[in-house]
Amino acid sequence: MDKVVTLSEAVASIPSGSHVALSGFAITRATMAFAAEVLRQGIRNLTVSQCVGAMDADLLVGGGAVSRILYGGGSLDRFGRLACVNRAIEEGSIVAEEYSSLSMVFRYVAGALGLPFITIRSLRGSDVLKHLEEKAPSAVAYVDDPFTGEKWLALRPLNPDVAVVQVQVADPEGNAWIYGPRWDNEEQVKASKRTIVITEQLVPTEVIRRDPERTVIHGFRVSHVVHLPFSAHPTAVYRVYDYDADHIRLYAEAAKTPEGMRAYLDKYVYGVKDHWEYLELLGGVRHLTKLAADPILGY
Amino acid sequence: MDKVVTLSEAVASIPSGSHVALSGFAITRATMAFAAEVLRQGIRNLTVSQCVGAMDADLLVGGGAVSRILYGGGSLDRFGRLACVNRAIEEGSIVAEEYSSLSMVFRYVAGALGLPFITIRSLRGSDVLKHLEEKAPSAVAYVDDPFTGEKWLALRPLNPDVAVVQVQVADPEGNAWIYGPRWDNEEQVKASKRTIVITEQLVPTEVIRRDPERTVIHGFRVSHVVHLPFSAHPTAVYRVYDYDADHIRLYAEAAKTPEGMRAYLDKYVYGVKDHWEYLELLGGVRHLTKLAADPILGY
Amino acid sequence: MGTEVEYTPFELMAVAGARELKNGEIVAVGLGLPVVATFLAKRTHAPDITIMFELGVIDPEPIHTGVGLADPRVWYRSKVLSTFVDMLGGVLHGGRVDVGFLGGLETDAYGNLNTTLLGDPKGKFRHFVGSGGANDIASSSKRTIIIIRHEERKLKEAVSFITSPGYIRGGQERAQAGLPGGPSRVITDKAIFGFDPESKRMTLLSIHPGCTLEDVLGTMGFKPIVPEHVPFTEPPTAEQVRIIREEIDPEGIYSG
Amino acid sequence: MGTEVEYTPFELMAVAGARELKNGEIVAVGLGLPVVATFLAKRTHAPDITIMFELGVIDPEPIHTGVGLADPRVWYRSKVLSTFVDMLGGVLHGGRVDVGFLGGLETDAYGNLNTTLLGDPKGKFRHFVGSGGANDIASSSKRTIIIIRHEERKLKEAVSFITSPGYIRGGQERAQAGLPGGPSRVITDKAIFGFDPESKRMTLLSIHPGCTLEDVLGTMGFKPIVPEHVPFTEPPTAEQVRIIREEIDPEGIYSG
Repeated sequence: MDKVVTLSEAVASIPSGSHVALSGFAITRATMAFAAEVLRQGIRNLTVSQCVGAMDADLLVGGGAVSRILYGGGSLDRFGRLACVNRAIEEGSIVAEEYSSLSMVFRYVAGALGLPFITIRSLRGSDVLKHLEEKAPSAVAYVDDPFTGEKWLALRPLNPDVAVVQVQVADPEGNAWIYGPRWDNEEQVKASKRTIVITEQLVPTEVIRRDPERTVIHGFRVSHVVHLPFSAHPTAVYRVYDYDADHIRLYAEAAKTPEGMRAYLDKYVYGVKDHWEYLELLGGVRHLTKLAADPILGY
Repeated sequence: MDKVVTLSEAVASIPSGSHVALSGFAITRATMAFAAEVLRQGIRNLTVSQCVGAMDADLLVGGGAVSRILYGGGSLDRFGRLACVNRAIEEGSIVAEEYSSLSMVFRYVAGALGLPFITIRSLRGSDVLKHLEEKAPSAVAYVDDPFTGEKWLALRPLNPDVAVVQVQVADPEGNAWIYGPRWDNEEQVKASKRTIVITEQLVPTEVIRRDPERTVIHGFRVSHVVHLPFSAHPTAVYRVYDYDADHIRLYAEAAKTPEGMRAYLDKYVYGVKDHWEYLELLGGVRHLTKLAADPILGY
Repeated sequence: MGTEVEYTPFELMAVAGARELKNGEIVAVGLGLPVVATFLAKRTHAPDITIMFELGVIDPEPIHTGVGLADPRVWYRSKVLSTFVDMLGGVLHGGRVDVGFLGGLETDAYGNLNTTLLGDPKGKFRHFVGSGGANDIASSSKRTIIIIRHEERKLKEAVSFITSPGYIRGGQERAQAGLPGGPSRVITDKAIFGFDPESKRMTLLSIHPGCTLEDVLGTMGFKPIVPEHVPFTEPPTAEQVRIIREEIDPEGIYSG
Repeated sequence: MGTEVEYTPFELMAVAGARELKNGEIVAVGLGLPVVATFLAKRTHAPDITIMFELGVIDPEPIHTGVGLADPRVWYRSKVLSTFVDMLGGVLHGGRVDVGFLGGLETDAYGNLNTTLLGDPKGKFRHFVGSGGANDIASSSKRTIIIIRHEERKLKEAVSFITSPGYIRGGQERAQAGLPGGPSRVITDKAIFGFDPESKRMTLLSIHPGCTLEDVLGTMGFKPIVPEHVPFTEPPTAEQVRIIREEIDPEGIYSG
């Protein structure tokens, strides 16, 4: 079944108020074109989740589309902090449920495997847990190990409405490959009610059948496939392109103040009609060619 | 670290009474050369586990090396039943803890992830569960979901002493690739205290580094690497060789009676010094060449 | 009426099974006739079915008939090759499987399946295959279809061992055990059965062309519910038979 | 005594960290100096160390310095590229990690680490990075090594937010929370600390060459336990400094 649509069509399938799991990790495979289109379509009141907060979440929060974030902390690595997320937390304009990477992914695992809850050693003795017990009391509980009687922390399964995942290779059904580490992306997809795949390269299903051990997203879980080159820009896509260090620096500087962020959004999100115009604004093919990954290094 | 040893050295590391998880599934990637060497070395009183019983378990039971089997049922597919396992269960000469495929693999998952227990929907309302409650009361229990109060079946984690896994490709450290479906093998390895890798092809670590997304067994979990071609014969190894249908038929016929099985063991296990002699007894290179997999079909 | 189509009983069973599948459904399949039925559905009215084998296989396109799920012939041209946890955990236990398609040694008036043993579990018995993924599939699929030969020893009032639960002893017992779904159809070489919505007892739905009510009831180990009017099962079309014979099971291993 | 070796404070910290690692150990590493220390150990006395990054990376051999764990530069020539569940679940929570190697905004007298916020969590605060895998690593590793700059605002009696637990408020509190292990060392640019076996309070173990006891204590926010005799930290060798400068961090990003 051919599920290939435009980014705009895929984004339009997401109602305001949805819970969206995003595939980014700091400055890599972040759903940047998706986030920009969400802002342009005026979708609001989203819950966003990911194990490690990335630039996609920061852009969405900076554009005012998010009311709740579930994440394990995050940054733009050495480029800076997630300034919009941090500011929103400090001002109390979003609710932040903060986890550790494993406790987030274990919630996805429980959601993926149909487990009623999952036990974990992490969080105990920490203020992260105290915080969760206040902000998300329905997400954590205690359970006795029926074999030893020992008391364990239990986490509630997480089932986002939609996972949005940047991949390197997908077919029109949504069967997809991810090169490099996959962090929480497989579990996000399995836990979510449906998935939107945004792919750098669209291939016939015949290609998928030639190396099926690589297929980490099953087509039947996917509702929309978007074929959109450089859709994670300015973040990196391993083996396809490197992060755009200059643009991330420009963003990190802008995001430090609400005014700077507004100017960034006006120029790079609202100032363009779509992702193609954004790429031209960056400098088009000439600029993007500089980012192409070295085939041996992968960056 | 180079962990390459002979099959005989690897098998000698396993004391009688150990719990061994085996990688076979019916007639594919069964640890046949390993099982034969266990019998030749006179190792006894093993506990054997695998999600779907395979020819390796049947040979070990037929040779009297097993006192307990944990499995989800099994067969030689259309070639016949696991005659030695079935006979031993019917006679009561081994203890059989019988599960379903998922309940076995969930026990490995809990063991792999360090969970104190794992909940499951399977087994409820079945005689499989009644059976387990009698034969393995310490493996199953009930727990209340702390979020909803619903009662769930809980399984105890499984941590075998050693996983023995037939793979297509491994390096001297034990980093390994498995082509084709991997059924429970990844979870067996992660749940076990250590792993013995038996590989059709031994490659430099440099090869592993060129496609690290394929590495499903981490070198640090591996204690011994055995490089032994046709070590799953007569079962299949996807992309390397097909099953030897004539030999499996011969085995299935022999295994139907204790006398037949004794004759089989005397000829093919005790009648040869090692795996190389076994391969010659089969007809050597000339015979094995006929089994080589077609590179497109994989069998 | 058009030309009479010739078919074997197994071909009719496969066609009847295929008709139960809707396009877009996710189907967990055991080996044998269920595979023939599912591939037939996918090549005819339901091209967007997803076919899943428990050991880690999605949507293969085999060109040779395999001896079982472990046979690499069955994995040819798959879209996914992965693991038990991925298939039985993430897909099945995660609640995504619409149809579980199973065979067995015995089934009974409440659609319980036995693949484990015949005889007295506490005394003398013969041990067979066991569960594999069958118990899991019967427990977590949204509905289950059973394909079994129509013989007295295979269709019993109560199976000697419940490997894979149907409605257990009927009524609300399955739901009380915490299980969703349950068997929707039992397809034999003489008839198709459903289940009474209240008692959950097996109910005759249609009789295959060429069989009589007496044939059906006289070769069963229990009495199903029999409604006043029982229609004949729709026979296979020439095209369905051709696809089974030429494309899916050319060696006639399962449907010959 | 041989030739005097010149080194930066960060190089000394990396060398001191490397010395804590034994050959064959499995090390979960956060970014920055812990990476430099671990790669140094692997290239010198501990070649069989396994290096694990939480996002799904084992034993990379980078040739360019990355900006963080998400930077593909850091994954170059890995042996495994997989997932959080594989690394933090199967390796770490499964009990296989010998050493967790962490940095932070603040640590305290009981080795608790804060990477979340500064200020009053219920009032005015500045939010920073949060946990990532740090809480998990601190909770499940057999022991933890902390690397942090020696400043009064970074070494406090009690951190303002426990992101990653050390010994919590000391004594048996960590064990009572159900956590194994705990911090074994805190390495700063002035000294190395351990923890008192009973009270679990930070204890001065050695002072770096060129520093005095007053330097160390005068620039901390709390008073550690100070034994009667405190030796000097062993300085880096010329070869260790060469490997850091030429092979591991040629751009001097972490250790310059």
